[in-house]
Amino acid sequence: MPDLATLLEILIIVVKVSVISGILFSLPLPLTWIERKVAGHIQVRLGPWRVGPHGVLQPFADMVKLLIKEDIVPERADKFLFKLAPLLSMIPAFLVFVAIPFGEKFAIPFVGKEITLYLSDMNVGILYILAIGGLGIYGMILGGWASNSKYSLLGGLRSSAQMISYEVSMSFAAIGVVMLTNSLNLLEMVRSQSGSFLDWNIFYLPVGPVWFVIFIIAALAEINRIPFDLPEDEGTLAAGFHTEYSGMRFSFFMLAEYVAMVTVSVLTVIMFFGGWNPPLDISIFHLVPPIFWFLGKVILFIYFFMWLRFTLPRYRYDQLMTIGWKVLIPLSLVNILVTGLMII
Amino acid sequence: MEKLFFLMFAAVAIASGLAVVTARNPVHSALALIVCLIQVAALFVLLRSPFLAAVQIFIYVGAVMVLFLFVVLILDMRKAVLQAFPPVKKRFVVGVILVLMAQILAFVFVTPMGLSPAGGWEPTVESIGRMLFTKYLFPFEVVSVILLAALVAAIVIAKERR
Amino acid sequence: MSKGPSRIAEFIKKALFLDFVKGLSITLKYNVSRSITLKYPDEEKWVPDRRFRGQHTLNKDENGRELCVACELCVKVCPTKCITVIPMEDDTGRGIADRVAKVWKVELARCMFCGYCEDACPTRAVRLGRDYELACLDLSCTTREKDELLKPQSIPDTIQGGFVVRSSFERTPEGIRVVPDLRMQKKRNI
Amino acid sequence: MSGPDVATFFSPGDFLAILPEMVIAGMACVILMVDLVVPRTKRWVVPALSVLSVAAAAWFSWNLAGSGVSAFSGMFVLDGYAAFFKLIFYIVAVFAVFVSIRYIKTEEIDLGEYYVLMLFSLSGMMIMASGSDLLTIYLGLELASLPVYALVGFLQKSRKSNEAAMKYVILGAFSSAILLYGISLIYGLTGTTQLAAISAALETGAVSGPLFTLAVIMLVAGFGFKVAGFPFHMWAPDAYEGAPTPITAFMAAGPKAAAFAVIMRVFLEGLFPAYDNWQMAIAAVAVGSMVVGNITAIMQTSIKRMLAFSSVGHAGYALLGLVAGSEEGIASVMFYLLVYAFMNLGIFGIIIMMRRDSQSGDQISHYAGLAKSNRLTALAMLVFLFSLAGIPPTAGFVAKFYVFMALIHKGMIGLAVVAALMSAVAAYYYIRIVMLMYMREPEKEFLLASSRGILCVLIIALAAVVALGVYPLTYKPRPARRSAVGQERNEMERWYP
Repeated sequence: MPDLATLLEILIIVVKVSVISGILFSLPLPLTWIERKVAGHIQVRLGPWRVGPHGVLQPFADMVKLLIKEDIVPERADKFLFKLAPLLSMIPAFLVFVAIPFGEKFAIPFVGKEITLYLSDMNVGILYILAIGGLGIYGMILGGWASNSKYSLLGGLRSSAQMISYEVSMSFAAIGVVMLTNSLNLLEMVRSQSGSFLDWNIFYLPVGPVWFVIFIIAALAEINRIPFDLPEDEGTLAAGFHTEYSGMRFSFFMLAEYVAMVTVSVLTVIMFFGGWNPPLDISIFHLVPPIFWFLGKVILFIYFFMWLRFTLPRYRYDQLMTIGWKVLIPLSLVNILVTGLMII
Repeated sequence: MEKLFFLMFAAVAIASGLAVVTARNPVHSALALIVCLIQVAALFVLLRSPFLAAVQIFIYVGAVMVLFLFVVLILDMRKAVLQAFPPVKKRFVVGVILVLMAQILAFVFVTPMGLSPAGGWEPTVESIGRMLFTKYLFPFEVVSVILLAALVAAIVIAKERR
Repeated sequence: MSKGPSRIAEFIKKALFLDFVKGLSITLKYNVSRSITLKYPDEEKWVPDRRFRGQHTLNKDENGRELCVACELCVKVCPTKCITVIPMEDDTGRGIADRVAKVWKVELARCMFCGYCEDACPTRAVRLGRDYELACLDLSCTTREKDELLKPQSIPDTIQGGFVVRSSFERTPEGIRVVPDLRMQKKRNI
Repeated sequence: MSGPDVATFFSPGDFLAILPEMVIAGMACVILMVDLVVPRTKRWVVPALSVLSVAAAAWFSWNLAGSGVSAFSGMFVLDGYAAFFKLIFYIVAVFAVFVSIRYIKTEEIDLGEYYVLMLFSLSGMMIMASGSDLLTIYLGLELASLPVYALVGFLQKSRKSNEAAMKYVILGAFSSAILLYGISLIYGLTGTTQLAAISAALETGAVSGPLFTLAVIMLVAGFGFKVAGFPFHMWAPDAYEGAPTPITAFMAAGPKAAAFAVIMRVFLEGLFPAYDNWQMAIAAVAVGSMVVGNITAIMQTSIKRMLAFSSVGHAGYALLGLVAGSEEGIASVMFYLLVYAFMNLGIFGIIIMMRRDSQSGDQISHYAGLAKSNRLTALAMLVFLFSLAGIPPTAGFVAKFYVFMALIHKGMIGLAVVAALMSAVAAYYYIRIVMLMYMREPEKEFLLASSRGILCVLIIALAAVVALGVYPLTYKPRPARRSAVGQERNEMERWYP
């Protein structure tokens, strides 16, 4: 029989896991609403309006619709993989959050017990995130293949080619940040950026902004968002890899996509924008709990991605490959050299 | 506890390894191989080498197998494979593999594992990097030459001439 | 000379993502600007100008007599053949002449609101009005009979139109309707 | 941030030790770039540069030879043994370049990468010969074989070449995997990959049991693939037949000799204390190779396939020297490989000469009546064939003789008898070609694609085969010392070159 302290520790972990996964599961609800609102306003429309005040209940209506929709499995599909693919896409997206810290420590009021705002303080954190995050691609490839449809297959192929091309530069960007902060650990990364905003990696001139640009572009391609959403290019591929999916299975893909967007925003904030450090090292800013700084920055980035989505047109497939191989990778290599020289 | 985990991962790894060989659909084989590689990564974690585990997943599962699947999907090998290997002998093959595996396992359990290879250093990223550039500098550089040669070879083979 | 510096400028422009910034700033401006979408049918409704061509209406003269003399010119001129007129003798003073329409029917599902009937009408009896909420749930409502057409439309002719009014959306047992509150008028730039 | 000092792991002198390898690999990169800028009319620059870089490497090797330096914390050694094998590789590489120049023009594969890949392979073989750590050896092996996979498939238009490359790659990868399993088991059992340390660990007797046997079997299988010994020789005939002929010659003499260098180093330096464990396995492979190689060779109609099987047989003879396990055995294998390189390149030089325009020269029947029109070529062929068959006074005879002597001195008379019998079988198919050349009337006129390069190779090879047959290198056998491990190597240094 383990003693009470151990039990408490286990309980805390269980609570943390359930809180995080609960948040992640419910995340698409506000995010779809926000995304549609942003889309509407950028296009001088209103966006969802009718379900609830300002349409806030629209995602719930969508959810109900998805839940009661008929679950269609194509006759000639590979049934097993077809059913497995949405899960394969979703699970890695969730697993990534094991290594993501949301802050240092947090004291529960009245009890005086401190809990850490992360699940695991991995010393290979960034590597873990890149590795696990890369697994989500299998959902797309296998889902596209298992659907036994031309559009889906092409979507799957595109996503795999895209992912291979951009994984390299994304990892390079991660390596660059690792070189700047001297650690693979995300906590260490944030700690090394404490101070004013000038200590953030993005302001590590001249290489910081370049790494940031490389990372953002590669990450956009990795999570299949416009301008790189070729795998689900509705103009040419119906809906790409999830053409044949309906109902809950489709919503799993959507869920994974939104979680991936959040992951990338979080990573950007941790890697380049000082995590939960306030922008200026003054006492007023320290009154605000760090988690709010963190969430604020993350939300800014989520908005940024949505903003981008409704500003830029989709790239052509060959342009996508050109950007990946002929621009980003050489640029990353040069930048690694420059970073190395700067550190020395 | 640790042993239990080891057995679990090892069993799944072996089972999925078998599935790689026996699955008739190349995509299923590839998927089984992915499972197998992930299990091996888990074994690395048990061996206190999270770096290796992450690298294993990153490179093998995240990149190599994606490329592999990409090629498999493009080639559409389903028909070709079914023609090349008549499915009759499957049971026989599985039998042989199982026997060989049992033998190897028996060997592993019979033989006492002697000297510990770990030279008392923590397998952290830093120490791995340090090792690569000091003790294993020569093999490391040879690997780079190999990769260059492989690159040249691949381009020569694949390039359209004239 | 012309090529070198411009190419460099081009490169700098690309490297600094100036085009992107331009595009993003435009979309940001739109994002914070007012939406042009009407909150129709919940809160707002567009009142069309008089020249608007909506559902037909049959006019009467100031004495309440039907202006239609069932001359069937509208039937002849209608390109989609959606109007049916059956004349009859009636000297009770229902119409301005002793020939009135026994049946005056328009099939809205076929009508394309070209307004030829208006032009053809010698007595200015038929006009295309300003009702545009024509959607319905079954085919019965796609034809409008004389009785309905003779009723005045929801927006009186006296109102100039061309503005947005506050409205309310009402669900009644007979169906849904949008009730405009014609007192609250506001101009809107589109 | 504290760690062991860099200086404990390597010094500038270590880089001096790998200078020849660095020259070859570096020049390969230079040639790769030079090839891009050389105009079509000056294509000779590329092979010339290749030969020059081999010569430079040879010069450095000569100056470094026998220094006995161990570099990179014991991963790389520069002993006489390595120097001797490097000499073989240099000869093979230069000869291969010479015989290629005209051939690759005929086949329209005149790309600079051809020579570059050859040089990469050469650097891999050199690392193999000098590797004294399983890790280095494995990497050298890969570096030596990877370019060869591509070279085998260099004839893009030929289905046979593509198929051969495919088979070679797949089986090569497979064998590498087996080898790696063996290496990892050895590492698991002994805790080291350094041959000397492995030997020391084995000396203590702590390492034994079926798992060790398994590891040894895997090593034997893995290396068996590389030297194309029975039953791991399946790839050889197809690869030899499909490959461009100069590459066949290169493969048969170069990487094979490198594999032998590695086998002998691994088994006689690293695993020598476990001699009893591996001796039977190697002996089985050797006998199997001799029997299967020679008997299957009889049935071949394609000369390249026949030579492939004959090379399987020769691998069997060479392995016998390893089975003997004595210094005399080692010396005999080294001598055997040197001689084999000469006669092999010689005979392939003639086969390459037969390839012209539409004439392929691949079939044995194509050689009918060669002696009538081209007396000297036929004579050279005769000498090489006699040497391969082991008929005095050619070098082939002496080489076999040394191997048999080594066996007999160790009391393995049975093996020697089998080997001698198989030599007799082998003589049948070699002499059959001689008979074809001299006794038959030519079916049509022979047009030989001779070039200065090939003639040069033929003359040197012929001279070497005859000279080594008449004045063989000799060595004085001394009582073998089985106890001290390091001594084994020192003994080798004393005798060769």
